[in-house]
Amino acid sequence: MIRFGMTANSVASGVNRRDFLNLVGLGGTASVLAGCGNTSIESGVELVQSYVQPETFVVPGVGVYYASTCTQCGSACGIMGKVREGRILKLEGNPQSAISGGKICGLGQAGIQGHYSPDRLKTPMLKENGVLKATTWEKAMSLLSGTVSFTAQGPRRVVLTGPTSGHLQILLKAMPQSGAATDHVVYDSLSTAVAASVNLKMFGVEQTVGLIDKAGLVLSFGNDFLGAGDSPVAAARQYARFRKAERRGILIQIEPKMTLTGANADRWVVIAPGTEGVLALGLVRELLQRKEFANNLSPNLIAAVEPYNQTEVSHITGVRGDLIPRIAATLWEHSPSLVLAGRYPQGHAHGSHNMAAIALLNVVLQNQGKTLWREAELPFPQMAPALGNFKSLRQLNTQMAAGDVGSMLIYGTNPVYSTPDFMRFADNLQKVPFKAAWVTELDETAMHCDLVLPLMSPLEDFGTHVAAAQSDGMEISIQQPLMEKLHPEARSFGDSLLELLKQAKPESYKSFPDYYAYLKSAVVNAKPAFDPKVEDEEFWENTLSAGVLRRPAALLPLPAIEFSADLVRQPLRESRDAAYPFVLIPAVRPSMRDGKAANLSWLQESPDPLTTVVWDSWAEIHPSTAKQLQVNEGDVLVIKSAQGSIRAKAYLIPGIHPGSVAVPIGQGHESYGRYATNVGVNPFKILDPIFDEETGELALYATRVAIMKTDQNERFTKDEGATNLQQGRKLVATLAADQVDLAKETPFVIR
Amino acid sequence: MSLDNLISNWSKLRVRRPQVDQYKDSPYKWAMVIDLDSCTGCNACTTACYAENNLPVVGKKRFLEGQAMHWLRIERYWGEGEESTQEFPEQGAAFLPMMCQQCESAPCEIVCPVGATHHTPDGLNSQVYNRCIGSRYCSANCPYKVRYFNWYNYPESAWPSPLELQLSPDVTVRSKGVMEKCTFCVQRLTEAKSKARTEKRNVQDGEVVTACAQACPTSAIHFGNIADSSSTVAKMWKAQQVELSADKQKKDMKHEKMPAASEVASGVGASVEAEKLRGYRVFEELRTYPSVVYLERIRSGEV
Amino acid sequence: MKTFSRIVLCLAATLAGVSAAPVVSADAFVQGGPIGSQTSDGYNALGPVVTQPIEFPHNRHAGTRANGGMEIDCLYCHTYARRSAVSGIPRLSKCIGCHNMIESVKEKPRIKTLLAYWDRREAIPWKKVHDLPDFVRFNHERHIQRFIFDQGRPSREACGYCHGDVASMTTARRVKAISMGWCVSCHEKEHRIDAVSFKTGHGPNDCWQCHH
Amino acid sequence: MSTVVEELDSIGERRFEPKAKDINEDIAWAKINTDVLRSLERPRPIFWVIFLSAVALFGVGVACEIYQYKTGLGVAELRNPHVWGLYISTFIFWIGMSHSGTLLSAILHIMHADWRKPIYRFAEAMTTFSLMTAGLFVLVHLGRVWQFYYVVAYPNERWTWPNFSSPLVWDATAIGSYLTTSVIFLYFGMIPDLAICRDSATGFRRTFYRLLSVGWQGTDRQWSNFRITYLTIACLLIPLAVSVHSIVATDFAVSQQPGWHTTSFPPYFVAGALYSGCAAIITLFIILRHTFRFEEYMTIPILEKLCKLTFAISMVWTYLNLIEYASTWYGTDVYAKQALIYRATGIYRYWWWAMNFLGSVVPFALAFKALRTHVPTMMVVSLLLNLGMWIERFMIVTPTFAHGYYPWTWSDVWWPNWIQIGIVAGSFGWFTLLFMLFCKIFPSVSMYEVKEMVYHRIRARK
Repeated sequence: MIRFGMTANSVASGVNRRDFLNLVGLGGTASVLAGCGNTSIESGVELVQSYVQPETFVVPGVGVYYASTCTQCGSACGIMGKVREGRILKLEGNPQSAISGGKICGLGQAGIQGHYSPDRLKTPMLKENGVLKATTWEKAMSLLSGTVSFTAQGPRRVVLTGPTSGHLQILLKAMPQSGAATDHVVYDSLSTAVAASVNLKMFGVEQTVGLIDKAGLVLSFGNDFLGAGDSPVAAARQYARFRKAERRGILIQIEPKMTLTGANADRWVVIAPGTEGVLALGLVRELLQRKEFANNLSPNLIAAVEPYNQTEVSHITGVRGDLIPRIAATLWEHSPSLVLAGRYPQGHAHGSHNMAAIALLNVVLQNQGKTLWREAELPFPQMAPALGNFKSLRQLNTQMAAGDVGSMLIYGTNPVYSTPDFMRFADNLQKVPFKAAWVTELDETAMHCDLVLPLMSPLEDFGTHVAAAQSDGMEISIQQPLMEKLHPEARSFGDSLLELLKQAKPESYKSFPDYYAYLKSAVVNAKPAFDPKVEDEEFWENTLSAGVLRRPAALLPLPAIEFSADLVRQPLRESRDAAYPFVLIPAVRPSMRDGKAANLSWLQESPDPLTTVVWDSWAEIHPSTAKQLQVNEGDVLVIKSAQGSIRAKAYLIPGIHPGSVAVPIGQGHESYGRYATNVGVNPFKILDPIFDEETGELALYATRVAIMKTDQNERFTKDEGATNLQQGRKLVATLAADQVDLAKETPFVIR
Repeated sequence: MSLDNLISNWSKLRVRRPQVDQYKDSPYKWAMVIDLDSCTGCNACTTACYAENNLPVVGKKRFLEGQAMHWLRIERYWGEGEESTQEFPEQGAAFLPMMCQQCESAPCEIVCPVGATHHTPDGLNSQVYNRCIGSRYCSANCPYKVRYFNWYNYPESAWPSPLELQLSPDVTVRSKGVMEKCTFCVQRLTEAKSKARTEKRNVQDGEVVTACAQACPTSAIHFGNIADSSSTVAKMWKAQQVELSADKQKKDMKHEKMPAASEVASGVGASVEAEKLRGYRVFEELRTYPSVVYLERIRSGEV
Repeated sequence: MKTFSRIVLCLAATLAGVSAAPVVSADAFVQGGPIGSQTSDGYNALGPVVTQPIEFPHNRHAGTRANGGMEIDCLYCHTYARRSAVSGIPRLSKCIGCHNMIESVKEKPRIKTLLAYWDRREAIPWKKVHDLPDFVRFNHERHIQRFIFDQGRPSREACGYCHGDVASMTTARRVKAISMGWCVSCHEKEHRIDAVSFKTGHGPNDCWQCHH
Repeated sequence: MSTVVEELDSIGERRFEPKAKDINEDIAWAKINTDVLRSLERPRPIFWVIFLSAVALFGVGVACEIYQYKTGLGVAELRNPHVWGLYISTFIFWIGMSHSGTLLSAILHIMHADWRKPIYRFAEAMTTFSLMTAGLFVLVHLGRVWQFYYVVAYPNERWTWPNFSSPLVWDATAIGSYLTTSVIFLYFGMIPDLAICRDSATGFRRTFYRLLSVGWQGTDRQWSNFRITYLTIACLLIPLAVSVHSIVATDFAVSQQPGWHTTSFPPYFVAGALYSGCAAIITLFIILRHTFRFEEYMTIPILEKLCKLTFAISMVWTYLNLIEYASTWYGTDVYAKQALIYRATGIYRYWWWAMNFLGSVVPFALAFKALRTHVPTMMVVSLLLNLGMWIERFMIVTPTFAHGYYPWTWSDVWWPNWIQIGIVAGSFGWFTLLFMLFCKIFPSVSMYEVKEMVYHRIRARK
């Protein structure tokens, strides 16, 4: 069914490539769109699809699959695009990729819509008198060249990007440095920098690899690995094996607001926001009662967890007291276990301590070397991903405010949208004399820039990507064009970067005519690490055909590290602020992430798994809270923090802590194509300036808000009907785990 | 068909309940197994369906008016009864991917005045867009409510250029006034069958899957040919003791006769097998004979 | 019951048949009758003349030797037809493959146009002659496999069932009605399944074969 | 000869007061002609008021339909699971209306109830026009109305056939035959009267009536043929009428949905049809009586008989309704029971209770002589009964969509929007328009039968 294609040959001879990646549906819109209307047989109206000199495997009417890499999130899943008549029709998972295993998530599927988006930026734009006007690449490049004529003095020149990896990361690193600090700022509004710093302190590496499928029990503190996690497809595949193991794995999820992962837990435990660390320490204390675990901790740590007895923990966290010994007992009975921590515990002023306390559970349970590892060695460490954080953007923001930044090149990130109002990032951006952005669609940040450059879509571009925390060997994912450029003016960021580098360091880069040439030579240079026996050209062709460069490599054990008991210290209980009684949870939606995917209509129309709401923002509150506030579903609420307020309709959901209100992230764009603009609200904007004490990362879940009811009530745009109960019909039946013997079921392959 | 043919086949044209050995001599009977214990409700399948089948995005206003066009929807339930009992959903949410069940005795088929929906030889419930006149009787009579009507001329608005370039040429773009529904990706099946015929063989297990099954990250959706007893799906149906032509499965009758829990506890019925099989079909008792078997969700009660 | 329904249906059919008897003027053969019109000699219905960018002489390429043709097999050029649902049009390089070698006609205007397209590496904008409505999916591969490879019929005959005797035309012109009833009339007939056996079978009568 | 109704009547009344006469037996035949033909001349202003309002309403309906046709059915806020909306409810309503015309013209004709004679003509016209209106709803309702002929079984170039097991195909066939037969019956019964019109008309009108009266001379042979044919058509029409509404009932009964899948639906629908039809006849009776000054022909005693008939039918309907509730309530089909409970308690509960009140309680007003001889009261009551029967159809169709088998698609928010209401209103305009035109062009009281009636009564007196 699947025919693999390669673009290598054709790329070398430009004509060929045009011929089969280019659009040949000459009938245009009419031929594609005509449905059941036209019932007559026509002659001489449409044109026949016609080729000049196609590859032998190209047959009209037969799809050809090309391997590439999905760039919708950072997990670098291998994908395949079905190409027919020069059009990409659909994206599938690439079975040769150990990350995706032939599977693909909804976010990945929708990547094709970004490529075909009707609101793609088609020409370079230059701001004149406050308005962006079309310009030429020549003009743009001459403006850009000015910014890279680096001298030792003068204001900083910054390249601000989202998380990057692979050869783009190498080129970014190669950009000349001008001042004391690095000029490449990597910003991720949903960064896991807190977890990375805690991991470094406790396990000696920033990224640990948790093997869900090797665990008998997964205890997850707000880690949405199935939904908006770091690598949802890989995690979901592990999860499937975990559930289908000889002894079915058990998932316990502890979080203040139900995530998709929580919705799949055997036991979902609601917890007061920010008290996850306390519960973790309570569990540690409980486990230490058993002699198997008593010697796993140093005496000062044992002393540190002593105060967290059942009553105290239950009082602080709101978790029922009897549940704590039961969870501890299951942790033991279903070993090996794996304790995961996600975004919720990180997003507080004491986020690092929360995370450390949770990580301590893994230490007590001695999961290192069983379910917890460090990833295999990457042969080319310079390609390792730069994951980004918030702290460096905050520093940059301060410098921008002081007028210390002379120019900024922005790629792959939208800080004007995703930074809270208190940072005044958009205002500070205006103080930067020259800022340029590479975008596919005009987003909020691009609207604030002087020069906006049309970017090729990820499905038109070449590239290499490396995922963080790979659990199965080591792979470099190859991104290649699945289609000829839709908009001739669009260019690859790599090409622009290379052109700038050629001016700055001509001796190193002048031999590469374009980014493709650079990438090819770099990949071919890596041949000895993968397949030294084949010819260069063949290696390149094989690489493109497979879409991945794979090295089977064993995971490495985590080093033993001594750490101080101070790391797990939990704060004293905060006093409740009467003016702002609720905690705001800006929930990360699996399909929207930080708002990057809001311009894709499939995802806008894909119901949120738990609320089934589409095309909107909403405020999730617990029915008991609603009762207390006298709020019904659809009542418009004003959610007010000390920084500002947003309005959203109330959605009553049982899966949330009654002291919290959750508003999803991703909507509320002011500019980002027709599908994202003016849909919903952006909760980023009202976040309080609270930062993790250790790392300086923004505390995402620490903002306190007041909820005010308005007189308005609007119907929800949701898939759910008048009831969310099964009404006694056997729709989703549930069995207790001991009532069923999975071993008797027909085994099947889980990819 | 010609008048002669119509008259000589008159008695075959009526929809009857499926026979036990209906697909004995037939090379194909497409069916599904959906494991609700693996399904995480992530919506990868629904998006794959949009991509594969040229489904229009209807936009906020029309979605609000209940005019969404998702052939495959993921339902989320908080409870089984008529009243919600728990303060917090301690066992998470219950997700159910619901699409056309390709009933063997489909309520929609008998009522369509023009035969736009009919039963194919390989056991699918077809929908022929160009034949449909839009009486919506099929949708009215569908117990699962999985049929979606083109209330507007979506080709006019759903794919502003160049989004229309994504449309699959193998799937008709539906215009105003016709009904549509999940087809089990019939375009893929047709292609696979054609290829197999050229190679003088039958379609093999795993050679063709629907877009949803292909995308599903947890492999919760299994698609295959139950006329081929060696296929995974046929084995799963068999292992779950689900009979295509039964409106009540033997195993369920057995369980009804099982002693009550109190008797088991007191040792009276201890000899009866306590373990249950997970396979069931939704609304089987309505005698629709669906082709989709769901496997019950499992929740551990240990914590 | 069965007998009764037969009688009722026959009555209905007779009534409707009488009123719907086709009236086709002689002009239909020249101008191309209304779509789906059934002519006295079966289902012939000439389509309009389609002006192509190059007036391709099918008769010169595929016509009989007696008529000055070269008897090239249809599938030699239309090679996609046996591998794909759509037959497409031969790639330009296929034309050039021969015509680069044939010096004798290189100066003919049509060949000059052809070579000009090749020099520009531009696909020739051929117009569709047999353009079915967009909800119909005809599969060339299946028919070619069945009639040519299984039953061993000559391609000129097999292709001709639908396309007429293209080998006697210059540019192709539709000669069959290509209406649904015309397709079904053949699908309902029993055909021998291959060249050697006497077993017969008919084409699928399932709507979804062609409409999905 | 007297009917059962008349018999009952006489038992109750004979003792107390002299029997009110259905018609003045001493009326001159010439006066009958003059009175009836007067309705074809310049009408009273009230006619124009009704006529123009009908045109306006119809205009609204046409505008809504054009918008809906151009944009798609979505503009009518039809949606999943409410795929049918008001169109099918109103379709059943109009089909139901058509039944009483047949009841009066055919059934009572065969039963020799001669009090029907002054009023059957307009009732038969009502049958024809309400059937035509019902047919419009089928078209309005279709998603691709331009392909409606796919439902009809005829050999075609696609070699396709409709699905003979679908009730909609039965519907199309049954309504088609019923409409054809009704039109023939209406026209045929009018021929002697058309000849009278011809004889007294001048100019183009004379030509018009001459063509329509197909050479009627009133010879014995003509009368004899006429009577036999008329009786034959009447006999044909009765089973057709019963079958039409039974088939409309199978649209629901054949389906599987809770609340629809009911064996008693065909008789229930037929009873409901007769009920609403009778109520409509009362309404039109009063309107015509007033508009065309037919007080001498459409007399209070006839109105009374009509009311009694309606009352009897209303009780049959009530009985069948209660049977349906009871069999659902005590039955084992939990889904149907839930659907019933939803009707009584869900968002449509006011309508459900209104339907039961209007359908089963209000008709008791017909049981009181004081009320049924009071024309304004009867006007109000008959309108209320019609409203009740319209709501009945709404309550059959809509709650099942809102509360079917599948809980996920249960909807608690659907109400018809202005496009649907506009088209429904338009249908009333269209019906009134046709009806008023008919009354203006054709004699809406059968002159020859009134003469017969008078003649028979006089003979009976002697």
